[in-house]
Amino acid sequence: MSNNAWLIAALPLGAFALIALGARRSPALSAWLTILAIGLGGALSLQVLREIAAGARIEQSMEWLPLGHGLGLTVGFQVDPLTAIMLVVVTSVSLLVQIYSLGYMHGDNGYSRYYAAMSLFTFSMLGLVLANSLLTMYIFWELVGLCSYLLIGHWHERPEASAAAKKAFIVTRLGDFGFLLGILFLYWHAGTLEFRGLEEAAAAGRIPAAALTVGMLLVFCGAVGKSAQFPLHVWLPDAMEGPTPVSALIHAATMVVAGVYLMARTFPLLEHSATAMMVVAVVGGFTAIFAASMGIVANDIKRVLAYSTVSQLGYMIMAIGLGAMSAGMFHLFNHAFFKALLFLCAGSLIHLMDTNDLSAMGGLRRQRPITFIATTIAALSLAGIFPLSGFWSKDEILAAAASTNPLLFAAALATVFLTATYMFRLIFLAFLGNPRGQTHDHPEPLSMTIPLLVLIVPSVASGLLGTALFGNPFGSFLEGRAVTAEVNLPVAGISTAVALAGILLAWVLYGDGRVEASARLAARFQPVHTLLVNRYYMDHLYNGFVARIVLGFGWLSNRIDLSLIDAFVNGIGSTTISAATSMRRMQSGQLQAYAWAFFAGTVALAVVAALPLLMGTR
Amino acid sequence: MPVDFLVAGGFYTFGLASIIGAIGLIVARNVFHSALFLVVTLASVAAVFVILGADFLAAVQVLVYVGAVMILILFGLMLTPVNLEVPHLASAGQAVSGVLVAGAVFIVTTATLVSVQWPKVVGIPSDAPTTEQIGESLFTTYALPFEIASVLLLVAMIGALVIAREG
Amino acid sequence: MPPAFPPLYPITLQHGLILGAALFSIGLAGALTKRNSIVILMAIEVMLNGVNVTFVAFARQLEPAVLTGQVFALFIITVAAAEAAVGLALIIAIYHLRHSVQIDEANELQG
Amino acid sequence: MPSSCFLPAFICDPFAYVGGGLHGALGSNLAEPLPTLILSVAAVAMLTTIIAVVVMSQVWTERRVVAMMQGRIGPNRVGPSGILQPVADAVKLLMKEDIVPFGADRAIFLIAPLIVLVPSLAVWSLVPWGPGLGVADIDVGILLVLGLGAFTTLGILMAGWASSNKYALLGGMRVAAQLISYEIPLVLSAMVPVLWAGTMSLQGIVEAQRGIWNIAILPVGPVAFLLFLTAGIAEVNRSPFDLAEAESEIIAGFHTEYSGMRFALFFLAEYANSFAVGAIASVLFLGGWLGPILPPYVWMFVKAYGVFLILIWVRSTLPRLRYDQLMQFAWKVALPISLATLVITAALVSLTQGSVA
Repeated sequence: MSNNAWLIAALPLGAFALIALGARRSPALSAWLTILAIGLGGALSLQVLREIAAGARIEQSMEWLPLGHGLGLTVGFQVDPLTAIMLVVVTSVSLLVQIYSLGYMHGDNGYSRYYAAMSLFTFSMLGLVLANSLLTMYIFWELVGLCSYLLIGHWHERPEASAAAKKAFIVTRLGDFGFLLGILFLYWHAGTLEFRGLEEAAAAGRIPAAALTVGMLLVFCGAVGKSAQFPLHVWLPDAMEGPTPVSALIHAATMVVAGVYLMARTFPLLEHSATAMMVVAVVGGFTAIFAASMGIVANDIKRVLAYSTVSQLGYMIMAIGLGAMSAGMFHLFNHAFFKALLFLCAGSLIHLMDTNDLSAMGGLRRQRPITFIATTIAALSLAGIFPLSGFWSKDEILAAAASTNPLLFAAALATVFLTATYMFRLIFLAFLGNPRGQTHDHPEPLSMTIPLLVLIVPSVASGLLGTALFGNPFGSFLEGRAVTAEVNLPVAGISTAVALAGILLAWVLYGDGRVEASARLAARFQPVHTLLVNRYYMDHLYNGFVARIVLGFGWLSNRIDLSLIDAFVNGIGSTTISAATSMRRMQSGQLQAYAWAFFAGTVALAVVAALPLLMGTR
Repeated sequence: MPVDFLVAGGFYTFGLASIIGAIGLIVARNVFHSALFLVVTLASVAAVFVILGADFLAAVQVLVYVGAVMILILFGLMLTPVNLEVPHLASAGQAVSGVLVAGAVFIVTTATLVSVQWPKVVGIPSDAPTTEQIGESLFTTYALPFEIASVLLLVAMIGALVIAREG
Repeated sequence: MPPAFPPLYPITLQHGLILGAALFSIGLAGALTKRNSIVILMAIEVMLNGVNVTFVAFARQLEPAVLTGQVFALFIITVAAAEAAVGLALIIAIYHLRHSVQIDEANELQG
Repeated sequence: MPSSCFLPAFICDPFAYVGGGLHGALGSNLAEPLPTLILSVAAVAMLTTIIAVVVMSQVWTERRVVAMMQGRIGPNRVGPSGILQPVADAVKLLMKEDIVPFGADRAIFLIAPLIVLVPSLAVWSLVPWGPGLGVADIDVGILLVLGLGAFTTLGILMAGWASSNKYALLGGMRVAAQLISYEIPLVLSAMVPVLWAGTMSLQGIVEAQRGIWNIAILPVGPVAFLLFLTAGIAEVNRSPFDLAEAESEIIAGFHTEYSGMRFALFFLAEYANSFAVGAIASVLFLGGWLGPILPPYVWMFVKAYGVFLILIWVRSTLPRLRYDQLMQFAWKVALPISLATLVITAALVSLTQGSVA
């Protein structure tokens, strides 16, 4: 099966093609095609996982663009433990989200379009995961970006949605530009783009250290954009304009982790550059705390989760930067499940209330008990409470930070505190107290409830895969060798305590759904609150300052273009015209005259060429 | 030897016929007659092809030139009936200079052909059927030109349609 | 090597080449001197045929095993057919415009 | 000598019998190319005679059969059952005055019938009458057959133009457009057996049908046969595609001005062509001279004549098409179908024979 792992990606593409070719006329058919394709893909992924666990490794590539001199571009796919894990994560979360969407998107005008885009997205994401070279990956990387654009802008009739879609696309493109430069840079130095070749080149020291650092930092730019790291994180909160299942799948569990995956994939290269590692770790750590702080004040339930996502992605990036790649991937693995669950829960509430506003919710535990329980479990997991899944991976990351960089450790701990606080603020405001808004009195469709129930399982238990208790199967699998995880008891204790303190603070402030607490706090900490609500004025910065620079630069280029380049081009044109005016007398329009001149010239040339020969013979 | 003699006889007969056809094409005052002289040339050239061992090409020559191109030309003649007979030659100066240049081309070319030492024949010219060989080289060595030629035909067909309809 | 015509018999490469040259030149003379565009088109066909004869002669005498010359002659026939189609379409279009097919009357690019 | 023929050699293959004897007799006295040359001339002369006889029988058959289908008797005065009627007609035509209309392009007017007739006779010389039996078996046979058909068009155009008669001119132009249009499906459908056999030689195509006749190759065989037959009828200007000589519209089309012997030549060519279509169709699709017990040339004749009977049947059954219908059918029906047939055949060949060699 591993030999044909590309099938996993091809299935959703097939679904997409079928929908685009005609199945779109029937929404139900579109949906079921998508679900079928992904379900099959999921089953195949599990099979691949088994084979990989048994020791199989696959890499196939074919020549795409031979450039001579032994250079050339290839496309292909590879399956190794990292890929296998990602395949399972992507297909399983996708499957649940698609099933969830059956109910959530029911009756939407763009139902088929939604499923078509979802299929295309799944294909792109799986392709990205299967890619065996930076180039192949980059192709799917951009496809993923495109799908994200399509899905964020799904309700394109809403101006905010289309603006958010554009923003996501453009901001990530900024990072992608760096990524592309990095690809070219690495190709320049290594002569190949296949991961294996790059790793060998780096290991053999064929890439100069400085070049490796620059190249990896440029590649990291791509990850910064796609995984919404500071300073390109601004698009992700806005991306919540898309349908909630999209947020759950793309902006929590899959696409945004592409950046993390990229860094994990190129980790063997990254390892060789301490500087790049440092930059990656600092950016990740800073993003973690930076985003968490904004989560505290957000009132839009999905934005809270979005900030949380950014913050957790920061965690993962930081882990990779600290050299704990498998811990980062482990966190990615766990996070995918509980964050998807959180988003689906949020979707369930939004479906019920028709609003994202936390202050309009309240007391929903009675109407949606399952959602309440699921949210609480996922939040506890996210906060890192023993023994839920988040605890294990977060603990590994914290332990790595504690042993290498105290400053980052402090930041991470603060993030743990903030995470616990804003998550439980969300829960208290949404579920406790008395209802504050109108609810639709319709029962939740089964297709929405079941994915929640299913996702609770990995949210609780997926962490066990990485515990020392069971011999850390996850880490061993990923590294391809037996790796023992040690529970760093002091760190675990401290982080649990900090998380509990965060929950306590949330209870003190917002327990029983005291929404008015927000206003009181806002008044009390006016400057900080303003700063946070305005997201550190990052968007203003981009709109005002950066945009002005860009526009100024554009103005300058325009002037240069007009006065220098155009003048030159026009000069050539006018010279040609004046030359032509003097020559046009020869152009009588008589075709035969031209032919005559042509042949007369040919004969003359032949005679001239033959003259020496004739002279010589006579 | 007698077979060789037959080949020579055929070559001179049909070569001469083709040249007579070509001259007739130019000299004829009537465009329709010109066209018929062209048929003589084309058919004779096909016969020359057979003598030179290119039987497939000869069949194609007949099929395409006589079957398609000539019919097309005659059709064109019938659709543009004005001035079918009257002015056939350009101004005297142009005619004379044109013939002079053509003659010069012939003399220069022939002089070259005669004086060049051509390489010895590689292998014996065979009269074996050529169809299969041509087909094979068309689809292997010359696959790209073949495809380009097919595209060219398509473009020409569409172009001819468009021009004829809009004109 | 002094220029010398090949003997009349037996037929060699040069016979074919000279026949090709003769056809080409006669066609050229026609193309340069006639006024009727259809006749010019036909003269050009004669030129192409001259080239084809040359190719076939080469194919037989120089590379009997490969037949490159015949393949090229085939391509020339293709091109000639395409040319005839487009050329006649143009002539008919011009005729519709001017009621004449005299080539020296069609000397403006803008109808 | 085919194994299926159990009769004495001079019946099974009289031509080879006689020809071989003659060749042996001549060869003892003359240098090599001459016996072959003399025999070839003899064969052509014999073929011409055969054609004349066959055409006469065709004319008689057609008139009788059409009459039968229309509930008439048909010619029944000259000879038993009117069997000598064609002879009488021929004599009548030959004795008529050979008129060249005033204002006609004399030379072309006189040549045109020959340009029509000669290629149709040449087609006959390519037809294989048995294994190794035929005036000429050349490597690109089918291509040459189709190419020779083009001369017919040319001759008709010449006739139409040279008559300086507007009906003749119209008829000629109609023929030209019709033949150009139908030549494409004709060639394409003829390529189906060529692809199947992997050769363009008519003998080779017949040999390739030893196992199964091409018409029986499903699903393309019957379709290609019908297409070939249809296009063939159009190529020989027979009803329902006889617009070139539609009496009700343009009198007699291109041969309006022809009379006497020259008219007879057109007439002869038309029937010779009809029979040639039958013969070529038999070669391409009906297994040519293949058949049990009877000698090959008999089988060939029977099959070709059978196809000709189909032409008669079609003629007396179907009304004449309108010109736009004719063109529409050629370009919008026959052409796409023949292309599809060709593609499917190529696929079949590559599937069943390994590769499209």
